Amino acid sequence: MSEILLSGISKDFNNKKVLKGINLSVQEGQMISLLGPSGCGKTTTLKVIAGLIEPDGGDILMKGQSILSTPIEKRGTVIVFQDYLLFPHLTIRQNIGFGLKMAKADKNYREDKVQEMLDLMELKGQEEKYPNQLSGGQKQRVALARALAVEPKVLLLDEPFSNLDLRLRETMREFICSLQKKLNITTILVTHDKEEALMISDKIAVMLEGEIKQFGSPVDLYENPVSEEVANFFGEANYLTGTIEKGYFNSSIGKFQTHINHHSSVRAMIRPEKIEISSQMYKTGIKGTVIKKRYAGDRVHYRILLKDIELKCIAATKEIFHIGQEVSLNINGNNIVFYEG
Amino acid sequence: MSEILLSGISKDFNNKKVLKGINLSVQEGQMISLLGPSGCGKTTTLKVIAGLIEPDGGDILMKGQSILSTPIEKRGTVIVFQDYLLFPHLTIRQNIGFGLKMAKADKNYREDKVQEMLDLMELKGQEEKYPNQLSGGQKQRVALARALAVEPKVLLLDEPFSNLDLRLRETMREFICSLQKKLNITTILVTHDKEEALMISDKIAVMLEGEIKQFGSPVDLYENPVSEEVANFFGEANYLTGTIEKGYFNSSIGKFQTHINHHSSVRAMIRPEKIEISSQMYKTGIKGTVIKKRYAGDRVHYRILLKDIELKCIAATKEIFHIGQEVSLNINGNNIVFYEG
Amino acid sequence: MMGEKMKKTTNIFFDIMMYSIIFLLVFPLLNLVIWSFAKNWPWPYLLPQELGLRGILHLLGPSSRALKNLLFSIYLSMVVTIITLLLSIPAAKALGVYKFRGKEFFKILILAPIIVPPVAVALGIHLTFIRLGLANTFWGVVLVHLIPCLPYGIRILTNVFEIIGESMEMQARVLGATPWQTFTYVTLPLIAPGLVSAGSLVFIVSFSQYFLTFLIGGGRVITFAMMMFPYIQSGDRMMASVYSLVFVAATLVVLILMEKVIKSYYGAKNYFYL
Amino acid sequence: QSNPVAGEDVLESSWEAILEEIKGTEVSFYGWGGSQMTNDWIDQYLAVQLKEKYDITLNRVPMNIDEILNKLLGEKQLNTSGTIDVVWINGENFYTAKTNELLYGPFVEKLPNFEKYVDTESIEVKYDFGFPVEGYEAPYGKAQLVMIYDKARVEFVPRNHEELMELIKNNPAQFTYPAPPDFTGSAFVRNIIYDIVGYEQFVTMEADKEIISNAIQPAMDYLVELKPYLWRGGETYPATIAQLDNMFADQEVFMSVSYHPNSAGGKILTGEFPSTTNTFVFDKGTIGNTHFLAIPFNAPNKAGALAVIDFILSVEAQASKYDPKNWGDLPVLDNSKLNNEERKTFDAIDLAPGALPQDILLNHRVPEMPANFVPIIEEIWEENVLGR
Amino acid sequence: MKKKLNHKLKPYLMLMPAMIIILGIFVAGLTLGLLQSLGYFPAVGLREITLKYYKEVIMDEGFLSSLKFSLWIAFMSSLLSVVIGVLLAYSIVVSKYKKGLEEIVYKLPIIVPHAVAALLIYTLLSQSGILPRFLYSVGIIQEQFQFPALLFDRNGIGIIFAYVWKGTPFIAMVVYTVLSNINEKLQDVAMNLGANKRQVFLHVLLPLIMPSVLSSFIIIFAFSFGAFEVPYLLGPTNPRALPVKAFIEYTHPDWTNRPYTMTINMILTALSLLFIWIYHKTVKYISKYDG
Ligand SMILES: Nc1ncnc2c1ncn2[C@@H]1O[C@H](COP(=O)(O)OP(=O)(O)OP(=O)(O)O)[C@@H](O)[C@H]1O
Ligand SMILES: Nc1ncnc2c1ncn2[C@@H]1O[C@H](COP(=O)(O)OP(=O)(O)OP(=O)(O)O)[C@@H](O)[C@H]1O
Ligand SMILES: NCCCCNCCCN
Ligand SMILES: [Mg+2]
Ligand SMILES: [Mg+2]
Repeated sequence: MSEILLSGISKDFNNKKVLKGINLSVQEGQMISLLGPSGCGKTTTLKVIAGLIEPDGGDILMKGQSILSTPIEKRGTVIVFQDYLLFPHLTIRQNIGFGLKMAKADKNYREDKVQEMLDLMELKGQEEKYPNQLSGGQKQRVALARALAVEPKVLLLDEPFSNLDLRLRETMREFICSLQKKLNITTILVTHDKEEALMISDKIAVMLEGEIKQFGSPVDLYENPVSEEVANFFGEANYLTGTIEKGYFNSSIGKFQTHINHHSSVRAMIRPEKIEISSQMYKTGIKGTVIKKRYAGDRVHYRILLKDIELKCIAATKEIFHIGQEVSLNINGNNIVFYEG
Repeated sequence: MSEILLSGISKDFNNKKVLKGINLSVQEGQMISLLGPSGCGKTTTLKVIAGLIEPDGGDILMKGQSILSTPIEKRGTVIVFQDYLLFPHLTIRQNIGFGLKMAKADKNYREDKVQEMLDLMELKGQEEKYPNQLSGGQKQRVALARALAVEPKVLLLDEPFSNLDLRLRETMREFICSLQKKLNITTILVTHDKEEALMISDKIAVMLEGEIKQFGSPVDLYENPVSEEVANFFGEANYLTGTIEKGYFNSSIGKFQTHINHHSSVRAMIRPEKIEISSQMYKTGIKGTVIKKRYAGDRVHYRILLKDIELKCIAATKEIFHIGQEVSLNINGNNIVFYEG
Repeated sequence: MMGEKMKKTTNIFFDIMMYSIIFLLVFPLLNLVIWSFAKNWPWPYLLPQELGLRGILHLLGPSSRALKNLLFSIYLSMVVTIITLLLSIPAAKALGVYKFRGKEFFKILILAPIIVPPVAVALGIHLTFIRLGLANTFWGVVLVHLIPCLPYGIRILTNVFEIIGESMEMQARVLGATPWQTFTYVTLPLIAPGLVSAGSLVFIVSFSQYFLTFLIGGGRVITFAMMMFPYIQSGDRMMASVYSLVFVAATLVVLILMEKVIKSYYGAKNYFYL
Repeated sequence: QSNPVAGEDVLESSWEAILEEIKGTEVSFYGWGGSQMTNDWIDQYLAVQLKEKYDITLNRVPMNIDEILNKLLGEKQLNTSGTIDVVWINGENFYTAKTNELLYGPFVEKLPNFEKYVDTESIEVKYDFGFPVEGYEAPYGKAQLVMIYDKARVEFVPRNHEELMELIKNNPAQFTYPAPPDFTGSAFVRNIIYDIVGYEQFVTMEADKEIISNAIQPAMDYLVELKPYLWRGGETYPATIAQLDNMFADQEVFMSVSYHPNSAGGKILTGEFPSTTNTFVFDKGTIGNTHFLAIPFNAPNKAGALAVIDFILSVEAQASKYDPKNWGDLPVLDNSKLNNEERKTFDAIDLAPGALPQDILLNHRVPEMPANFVPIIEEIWEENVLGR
Repeated sequence: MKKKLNHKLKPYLMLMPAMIIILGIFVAGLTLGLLQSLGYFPAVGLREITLKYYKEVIMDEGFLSSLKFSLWIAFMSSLLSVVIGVLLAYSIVVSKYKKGLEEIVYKLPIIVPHAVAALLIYTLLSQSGILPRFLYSVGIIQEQFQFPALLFDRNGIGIIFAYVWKGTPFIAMVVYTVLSNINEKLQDVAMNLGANKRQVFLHVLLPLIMPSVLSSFIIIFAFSFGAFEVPYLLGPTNPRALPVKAFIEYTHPDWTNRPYTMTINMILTALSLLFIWIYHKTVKYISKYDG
C-alpha cells in the first residue's frame, strides 16, 4: 500500500483550474522529485497534501485512509515552504525547536536536537539571531532545520536548496538523503535542478499545467520522455523531423539506425550532450561549423550549423573548438528519441 | 574610469564583521558575477552599493564621484531582491509600473513598458493578481520585471533566477544579457549557479567571509583559482599532495609533467571532469575501481578508488561504467593546479 | 521602523511637526493640573491667585471612597478588557483573514454600538438585564461594558489580522502545533502590538463608561467615572479637574503596565507583518 | 426578597419595631452628586449620625434623577426588586414618578419628626410644583431663586425686571442666563414672567400652550428686547448653569443666577467666586421650591428609608444642613413648631458670605408653577426668544 | 464534505460570541428603541404605532440646520483628526530622536473622557480662557471680547477642536501600530526604484495603512456624529447638534415625549449607516481608479 496516494486532485483559484486531476502514488520511504515549470501547480500540490489547501475534488489517501478531514497537525506531513515562513518573533534556536516544543518533547532531547540541527546546517553563531537578521541562504537552512527537527513521516520540500551555494547544497542534499533513508521518511521534493532530481530521487514526476505528465525513474525520464513537452522541460534538446523506414531514421542531416521498425513520419529528439563533436573528420561524421560557443567551466556549450539546421551540443573541455571551426558530429541512433510527427 | 568602484568597504552587524574591506571595480556596461557561500556578505554588498545599508568604512565611487551621501533614489542603482519584496497592496501590473510611476514617466510609455515586461516575463494572465496569489517563480519574475522596467544604469541582481525552471532561467538570462548589452547597463549578479556565472559574466568575483578573494575572467577563475578555498567553492575538486621536481609532479598515484620548475612540496587540485575515464587499460593510465556512481542525466558522477585514494570523476554518458568495474584514468598534467603545500 | 538610511536623511521637519503636535495635545492637560489646585483664578491672570487643596483633600478623604472605587474600577475594567479581547480575537480573525458572505455587513454591524446613541437602546438593554437577573450585579456591568468596547477591540484587531494573514499559523500547524498551541505560541505574539493598542482603548472605553454603568449597575456597582461625572456636569472645575487628573493618571499607569506585561510576555518587538 | 412590593406592611409596624428591624441594615440614598459640599454633608455627617444612632449604613449613590427614573421604569415594567431606598427628587420628576406609580407611599405620616416639626398643611409641603404630594415624599430642604452679582462690577442692584433691563442695557454683553431647559435657566425665565405678569393667574390656568402663550407674551417680548444686550448678543446661551457660574467666576459676565440661595456663599468660601460676590432677590419676590425625599415602589429596605428620612427631618440634621460651612440648605421645619432651644440652634448658625437671611428670603418667596407648565414655557421660549 | 461545511461555517462561528452580545443584547435594545420611536411605549401608556413623530421631527424647521451642523462637525473633526493623526504617527516613526516619552504622552487625550475634553477646551479657548489671557498679557488684546468667539459659535469650532484633540491621538495610535509593523524593506525597495520620501509615503506607506485609517475614520465619525456631550457643552444653543436635541428630549420629564428622543436617535443611526455606506463605496471607487 502506498504511503501517499493522490487521486484526481483538482483545485481552482478564481475559477482558473490550477490542478487538473493529479494522480500520484508514493511508496513509504521513497524520495520523489516533482519537477515542472514555474506556476504549474507544484506548491499547490504540496499544500494540498499537507492540508493547507482544501482540494475542490479528488481524494488523498495515506496508508489507504483518506486524510481529507484530518487536521493539519495530525497529518504528520511537514512542508518546507518556498518562502521559508520563519516565525519572526522567535530566535533561530526557538524556530528550530518549535515543532518539538509543540510535541512536548523532552527538554533535553529538544535542546540536543536543535544543537544537532544547528551544527548540521552550519548555523552556528546564528542561534540567537532573529530571522530578519539572516541572509537568504541562512533562512532557508533554518526552515529546513525546523522541519527536519520533528522527524516527520512525510517531508514535503519546496525548492529547499534554491538559495544555497553548491557546496552547501551538496551537503544538505546528502544529509537529507541519509536521514530520509535512516528514518524511512517519505519525501516529495520540488526542485528546478534537474541534476539534483536525477541524482537523488527514486522516482521523478513531471508536472505541466496542473497535470502530471510523466512519473518514472530518473533514467526513464531523461532517456525516454513521453512527450516533447516533457523532453523540453527536462533539458535542452535538438529536434529533427524525418521518417522511419526499415529500422532507419532518415533526416535532412543523415540516416541513423534505430530499433524502431514501423514506418512513420516522426520528430526526433537528440540531447545536446549525446552529440559527439570531434575535430577529426570521421567519414561517418556529419560535417558542421561552430557558430557559437559558451564556456561553462567543466564543459562548453556550442551551436553547430549543419547545412540548414542548427544543433546545440555540449562537450567536455578536453578539446575546445573555436567559432568557425569545421567539426564532425557523431550521433548514435540509440540516443535518439522519437515522437509522432 | 570605472562605473562602480568599491574601496575598502566594511560593515559590522552587532559587532560582527560582515564586510571586511571590499574592493571591487566594475566597468561601465560590464556584467559581473558575485559568487560566494551563503552568508558571506553578497546581499550586504549589493545593499551597500544601492545605499540601503551605510558602510562603516570605505567609499563607493560612481564614475569617480563618491555616492556615499547620494540619496537612495538618486543613485540609479536598482536591486532585484532575493526575497522579492513585492508591494503587497499593488497588483502585478502596478508593481511592475511602480518605478516608472515614481519617475512620473508618461502614462502611455508606462503602460507599454509594463505590457512589454509582462510579455517578456511570461506573466500574461497574472497582471491583475496580487503578489500573494502568485507562485514563487512568478513572484521572482515580477521582481525582475519591476527592476528592469526602469532601465537602471546599474542593475544589482540578487539570485534572480533561483526559483525559475531551467527553460525560464535560460530565457530570462538571455533577455537580461541582451538588454544589458543594448542599454549598456552595468550589472552585478549574485548567483549560486556556477555555470550561469561562467557563461554570462565578463568577470567573476568570488567572495568568502566578507572578502573578495579572486576577481577575474571566467576561465581564469575556473582554471586557475588562486587558492584552495576559491577552488573548492568553484566546483568539486580532487586534491593530491606531492612534490614538484624538475618539471614533474610526483604523487602517490603517479608522475605528471608540468610547466612548473621550482622545487617544492605542493597540493595539487584536479577537477573531476578533467579526469578521463576509460575501460580500455591504457599503459599510461592509472588503474582504479568504480565504487560509487550517480546518474545525472547528461553525465555520470563517479567515485574511483585508486590504491589509497578516492577520486571524484565526472564523465559523459557515452560509455557508462558500473560499480566494481576496473577502469583506467588519464590526467593531463596541464589540468592540474598547484598550491603551496 | 524605518530604514536606517531613511531615518538619517529625514530632515528635522518631522521632528518639529511631531513635537508641535504633541505639545498641542499635551498642553491642555497642564490646565487640568493647575485647575486641580486653583482656588481663585480670575481674569486676566495667567496663573491662579490662590491655591487650595479642597479637591484633593476631598478625594483622598476616606468618606469619599474615591480611592477604593478607583481600585475597584480598575479591576472591573481589566476584567472587561480581557473578556473583550478574548471575544475580539476570533471575530477579528474571521473578519481579517477569511472570505465569507456578509463580511461587509458584519464589519458595519460591529460598529453599531458606536453609531447608535446609548439612550436609544438603554431601556431595552435594561429590561434584558433584569430578565437575565444581571441587573445591579458586577457581571451585569461587565457584560454591558462589552457592548461599547467590542467595536474598538474588533476593528483594531481586524486591521492587524488583515496584515499578518494566516500563513504563520499554517506553518505552525504543519509543524504539529494544535490550534490552541498555534494560538498561544504564534498568533498571540504576532498580534501583541495590536493587542496593546486594542487593550488600551478598550480599557479606556470601559473605564470611562458611566451611563451604562448607572443603568445596569443600578448604584450597586459604583465606579470612579460615576463619581467623577457629576462634578464635571456641575461645573466645579476644581473637583472635576482633581477627579480627571486621578482618572487620567490611573489609566496611564494601567496602560503602561499592560503594555509592559504584554510585551515582556510576547517580546518587545514589532514584527514585519507586511 | 422576590416581591418588590413586599414591605408594604412596614407601615403597619410600630415605629419602635421599625427601628429595631433596621439595625445593621444598609440604606441606599440616590441623588444628584455634583456638589462636593452636599456629598460631604451626606457622607460625613448624615452617614456618621445614622450609623451611631440606628446602626444603619448609609450608601450614597451619585446618580442623576433622569437615570434614577429610567431605572425605576425598567424595574416597574418587569415588577422586580430594586436597589434604591431613598431618592432625592422634586418637581416634574416627582410628577413623572408618581404618575407612573414608581413611588412607595403614602408614608410621611409614619414619620414622627414629620408630625412633630413640619407644617403639614403648608402649600410647599402639600404641593410640589403645583402637584399634590399626598404623602409620597417628605420635604428635605428649601430652595429659592436668587440673583448673584459682583459688587465690584455692578453699579446698582436692580429691584425688578425693568431695572434689570436698564442695568443690562448700560452694560451690554455682561449678562446672560442658561438656555432652558436647563433647570436654573428655565426658573429664571419663569421668574421674569412672574415679575412682569404676576404669578397668581397660573394657579388656576389650564395647561394649554395657547393660553399660556398669551399670558406670558409680555415676558417673552421683554426677553426678546433684552436679547441683543446679552452676552454674545444673545446669539447663544450657556447650556448649563455650571457654565454660567464659570463665566461669572472668570468675570466674563457680572451676574449669575442660582436656585440655591447659599450656593454663592459656598462658592465664595471655596474660592470659586470673588469675595465681592453678593446676592439679591426682586422686590416682587423670586420662585421658591422645596426638594423632597421619596421611597421607590421597590425599595429593598423601606423601613431603613423611613428611618433615614425621619432623621433628616430632625432639628439637628436640618440645622447641620443649614450651616453654610456644611451645605447651607434652607430648613423645612416649621418655626412655630420648634421650642426655644431648638430655635436657638438655628439662630446660632452664621450666614454664608453674600447670603440673604432666611426671613428676607421667605418674605420674597413665590410658589413654583405647576410642573406641567414648565416644558410648555420652555417650548415657547425656544420659539419666541431663541428662534428669533 | 462535512469538513467543507465546517470550513464555511468557521468564520461565522468565530464571530458568534461577539455577535451574540451585539445582536442579542444590543439589537434587542435597539428594537425597543425603534418601537418607541414609532410611538409604542406601553409602559407610559403609548400603544399606538404611528409615524407622526418622524413626521414632526423631520418637519421641524430646526431639524435640517441641526443635521447640517452635526454633519459638519463630525466630518470636519474626523477629517482633521485623520490628517493630523497620520502625520503625527508618521513623524514619530521617522523621528530620529530616542522614543519613549513621545510614544506615550501623545496618547494622553485618548484617556480623557469627552466631557472633560470639552471642559479643557473651554478653559483654554473661552473668552476668558488661557489663550485670551495669554494674548492679553502680551498686549495683543485689551478686552475679553476681542478674542474671537470660538466656542458656542455656529461653526462649531470649539466642538471641532475638542473632537480633534480627542481624535488625533486615537488615529495616531492605530496608525502607528500598523506603521511600525511595516517591513522597512518595502520602503527600501521603493526608494531603490527611485521613489523619494514623499512618494514612499504616498505610494507605499499610505496605501498600507489605509485600511486602518479608513476604519478609524469611520469610528470617530460615527462617534462624533452621535455623541452629545461635546456639542452640548461647547455648542451653540441654536442650531443644536442632533444628538443634543435627542438628549434634551430625553431629559424631558414627561415620558410621553420619549418617542421624540428615539426618533431623533433612529434618524441619527440611519444617517450614520448611510454615510458609512456611501463612504465605503466612495473609497472603493477611488481606489479602483487610482492608476
Ligand atoms: N540585520 C542583520 N543583523 C545581524 N546580522 C546580519 C544582518 N543582516 C545580515 N546579517 C549577517 O551578515 C552576514 C551576511 O549576510 P548577507 O545577507 O550579505 O549574506 P549573503 O552572502 O547574501 O548570503 P546568502 O547567499 O545566504 O543570501 C550573514 O551572516 C548574516 O547573518
Ligand atoms: N491564492 C491564489 N490565488 C490565485 N491564484 C493562485 C493562488 N495561489 C496560486 N495561484 C496560481 O496557481 C498557479 C500554481 O501556483 P503554484 O504556487 O502551485 O505554482 P508552482 O508550481 O509552485 O510554481 P513555482 O515554481 O513558480 O513556485 C500559479 O499560476 C499561481 O499564480
Ligand atoms: N472623537 C474620538 C473618538 C475616538 C474614540 N476614542 C475612545 C475613547 C473614549 N473616551
Ligand atoms: Mg512554488
Ligand atoms: Mg543573500
